[in-house]
Amino acid sequence: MTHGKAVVDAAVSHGFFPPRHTVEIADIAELDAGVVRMTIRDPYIAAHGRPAQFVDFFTHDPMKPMPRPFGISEIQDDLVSFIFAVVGKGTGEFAELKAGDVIDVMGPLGHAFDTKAPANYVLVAGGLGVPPLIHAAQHIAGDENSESTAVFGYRKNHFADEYVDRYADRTYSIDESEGNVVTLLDRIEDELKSGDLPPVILSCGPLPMMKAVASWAAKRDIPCQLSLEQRMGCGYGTCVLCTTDTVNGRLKVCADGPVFTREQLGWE
Amino acid sequence: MTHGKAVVDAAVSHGFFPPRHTVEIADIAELDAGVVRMTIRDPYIAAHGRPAQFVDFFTHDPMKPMPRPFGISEIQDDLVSFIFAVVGKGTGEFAELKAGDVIDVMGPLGHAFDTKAPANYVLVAGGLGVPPLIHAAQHIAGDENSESTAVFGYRKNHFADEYVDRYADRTYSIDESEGNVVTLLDRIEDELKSGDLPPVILSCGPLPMMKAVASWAAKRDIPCQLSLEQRMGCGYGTCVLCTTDTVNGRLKVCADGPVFTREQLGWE
Amino acid sequence: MSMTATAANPETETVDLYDHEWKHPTVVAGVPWKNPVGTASGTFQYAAVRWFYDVSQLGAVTTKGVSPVPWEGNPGVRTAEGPACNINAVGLQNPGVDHYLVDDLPKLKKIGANVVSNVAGHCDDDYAEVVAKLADSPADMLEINVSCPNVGAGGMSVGADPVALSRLITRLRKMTDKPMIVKLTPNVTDITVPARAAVEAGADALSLINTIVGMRINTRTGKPIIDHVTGGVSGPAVLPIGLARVWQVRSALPDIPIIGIGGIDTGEKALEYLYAGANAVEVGAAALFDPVAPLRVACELDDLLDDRPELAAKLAEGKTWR
Amino acid sequence: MSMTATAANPETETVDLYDHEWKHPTVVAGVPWKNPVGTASGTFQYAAVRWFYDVSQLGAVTTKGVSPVPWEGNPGVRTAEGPACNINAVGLQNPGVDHYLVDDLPKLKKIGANVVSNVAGHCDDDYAEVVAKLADSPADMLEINVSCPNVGAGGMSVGADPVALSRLITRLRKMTDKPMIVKLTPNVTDITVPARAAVEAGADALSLINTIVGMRINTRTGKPIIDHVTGGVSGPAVLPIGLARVWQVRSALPDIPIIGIGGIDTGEKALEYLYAGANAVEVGAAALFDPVAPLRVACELDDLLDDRPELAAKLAEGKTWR
Repeated sequence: MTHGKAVVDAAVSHGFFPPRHTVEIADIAELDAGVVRMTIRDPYIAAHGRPAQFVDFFTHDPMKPMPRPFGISEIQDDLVSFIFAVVGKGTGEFAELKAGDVIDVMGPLGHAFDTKAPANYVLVAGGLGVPPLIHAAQHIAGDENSESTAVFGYRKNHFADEYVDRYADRTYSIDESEGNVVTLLDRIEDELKSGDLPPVILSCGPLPMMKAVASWAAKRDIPCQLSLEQRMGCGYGTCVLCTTDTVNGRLKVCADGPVFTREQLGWE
Repeated sequence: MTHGKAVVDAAVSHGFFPPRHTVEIADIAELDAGVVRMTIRDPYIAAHGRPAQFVDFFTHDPMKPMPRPFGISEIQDDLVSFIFAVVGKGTGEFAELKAGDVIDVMGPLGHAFDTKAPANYVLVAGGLGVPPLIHAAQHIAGDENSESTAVFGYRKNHFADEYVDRYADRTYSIDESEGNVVTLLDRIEDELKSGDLPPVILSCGPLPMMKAVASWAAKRDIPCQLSLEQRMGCGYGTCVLCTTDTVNGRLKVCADGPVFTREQLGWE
Repeated sequence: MSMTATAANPETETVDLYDHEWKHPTVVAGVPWKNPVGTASGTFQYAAVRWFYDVSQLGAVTTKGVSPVPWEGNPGVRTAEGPACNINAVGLQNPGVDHYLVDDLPKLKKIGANVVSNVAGHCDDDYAEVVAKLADSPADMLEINVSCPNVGAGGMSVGADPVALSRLITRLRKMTDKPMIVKLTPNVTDITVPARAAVEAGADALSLINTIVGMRINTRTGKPIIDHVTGGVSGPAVLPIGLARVWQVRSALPDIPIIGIGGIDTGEKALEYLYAGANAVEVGAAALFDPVAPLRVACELDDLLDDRPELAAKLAEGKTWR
Repeated sequence: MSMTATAANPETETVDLYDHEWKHPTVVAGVPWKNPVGTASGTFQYAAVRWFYDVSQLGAVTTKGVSPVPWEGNPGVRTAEGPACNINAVGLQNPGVDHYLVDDLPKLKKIGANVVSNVAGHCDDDYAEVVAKLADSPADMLEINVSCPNVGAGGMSVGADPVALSRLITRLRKMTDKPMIVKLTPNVTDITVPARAAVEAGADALSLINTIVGMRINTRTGKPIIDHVTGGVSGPAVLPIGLARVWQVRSALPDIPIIGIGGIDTGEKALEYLYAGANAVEVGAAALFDPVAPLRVACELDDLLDDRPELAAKLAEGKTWR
């Protein structure tokens, strides 16, 4: 991967953020039907990526030039992992790649969850919203002043439990046969309230789920940070194609977010 | 190469000509700077290809959707060879392919040289016009009533001599340090006239060269068939993008040609 | 990554291509099509395509534009490649309507094809002369190509001049009862203006889009690749533009039958046009890159419509999604 | 086949990107550019791009269109992908000219960038208000975006209405001596008509093309992907269309400075525009897919011009190839 390294080194040595560059795929595997975990070797992203930050991925097909942004799910040494769903032809192409293949990426992009305050971070993920929360668990595991409680909801298979289990202090998960993440939050409400550390919710998932989580948090006055998704044009804030309405106006999901507080979004 | 075979078999079993299909590259090598010889495994084209017929090649890059037509240079069993120049990004991509890679093709297309009459076929090629004349030599070598005399002109390296030498009864070649194909034709004029078989010129190469050859032939009343090149849109006669002016009007190079007689072209 | 992934939809090119039984017909201006996929004019020559498949299997076959007398078209290099597109400057070369009436048309009708005869002209009289001859022919539909440079529109295409277009279509309408499609050029400010002019003058259907003006330059010589300088862009690149034009015309004219054209090389892209409001589609440039592309698109679309019974039912009744 | 072959020109992305010394300047309407490559409006936000390279290295930086007051733009999904293109429907979201005058513009001037300030408006008064404020600013050039829907042109873009365009540019011309570029929309029948109207009303230069109207449809829902339905197509797919428009305008107006825009993502494609008659180019969508694309194009073009001394000399004098 001399090429990718040369581009990154040139940018960094001139004081700039690395542009799009080519990296090697170290590992790729299907976790569940249509759910893929991909690991790339990228020292720069590995060194700088924080939970809820994402990376632009580019297909090898010039007919599909737009970036596909994926949230970082784990970082180990130079290796950075992602979990994504095969939702179209672009992600379908990614799923066909093999370890040793190369891929173009750019990142890390966006703002991370704020996990500076000592807290019991409640990591609430739905479906393919799991990556930033696995990464948050990993990040918080390195912080002796905080702990994490994973609350993961799935449609069917609990495909990400084994990854978040590596780092979270507690993992609760549920699938549609039994309920959703709010079902779980209700169950553990007393536990969260009685803990030594104040709970802070970090969440990512489908919009209705996140709104329900924000509402649950609002009623209990628990701080809540939400990582949004939107169709993006660039991922780094130049095109203003991925916006969300906030109390401060229409903001860019990629560069002003993807993390917004419940208050910023005005979700009750 | 099940796929290519399935497409071809389906078409043929229904009485149709095979559409575009995927084949394996059996061999690829650089003959000279920017000159590549590629061999594909294609039983259908191998069985049906005749000298001056060509095959549409397609890049793997959907940004370059148009066919690149290459003349057949040799056929051995299921293997069909081509010689082409790297003149742009499409041919540049082909040159990067390796044996074992696949490529989309369609053919054989166009009309072949007419070599039915017993004759001494004088195969006059310039530069990258060599493929159909190597194939003509191969074809004529299998006809006990005719013989062939190769007259090849190069800019510098005589990269195709070894291929035509396999089949031609005589090979003469020249490069720009010494002259051109007309220089050679002048040299062997007496030999051609004194042979047992009447000479018939088949030619392919740059337009000025072919016009010079046609003029040489006209002055000596030697029949002359010329295989033309033109930018093509489809290669099979549907788009009418590759035309040449003839005494019968503007005709399609791909489907009415690529072979035209000197008389059809009205070249004096 | 599979090397074949970018090839011409190899995964769908199976034996079914030649034995497909059509499930989802459409109706365009009262004319039944066995499926919603036809060829686009200028990309179909029966003498070339007949070797590759039974063209009567298509919803319709739109033949190359015919003029009153043979036209030689443009000299020299007529084509260039652009990113995901072809640029063509044929100049409407064709052997003339008389040849068409004794050659392509009877041959296509003999095999049972649904034939749309495309008509070209450089002035109103040209069109009238061709339509007069086609009026008594076995052609199933006429398609009037109003993108040619026209003396009656000051050298511009008559399709870009609503007054000239109205005058032309009004005249042609009186000459034939055959369903008459007007093929619109996208090289206009507001395509709903010529669309409305054509319909009010008597067009039974609209087809769109024709090609978009484009060019390439050889950076070694600094000169245009095509001798005519500019040509018409078609191919995958124009898909979003064609879709938007069909959407706009359908929004302006809720009832007129529309044939969508532009960048279609899969059944799924054809489906986008149907959702945009088309009754049928035509496959153009894709056929240059694989002769069986129109048939493959028809097969793919036919299967995609299995899962969309509401859309399929509307098409079968001559109605559209929007 | 190399897997990297389709990546963003990796072979040229070397360290030179950050240490390039410019050899071939151009002049646009009297303003020197250190190279003929700028950014296209709407694809450049200083706050986003500044992290990736020194934007003062570009020939010019064209900032996002500013309006008299902040605009929120369109809600919901604003973008879709097409074959080799992006479709955008931002709706000209921007924080307004007052913010621009205290934020982006001074920051860009502080680092020495050559700034083209793009101006947007929904009526003539909007444009006038912005131009009045920019007239006394350190902006190097103004670019008037006449593709916005305009109440003075009946909701159409003022760039598609030569009378409205002439009225607008005549008014703005009186307000400033700054070099004024008019950015033309390609969504017109004959782009030379608004081009001539703009120049006769006092435009110092023209930039073209703006985006082309397009759309995509989700075949699972049958609905448009973008909430605004249609958007503007840009990216590699539009190259041949942009080239043809530049060629046409240059043919009609031999002396007006032209900035070519549309589908440029390599130095070679930029070169095509220069051969078509442009004095300079702007790189747009390519910057969405790689922030350094404009700089890379500038470096590639600078090297390509080494072998084209005649063209380079003309550009340096403010002249063009054609």
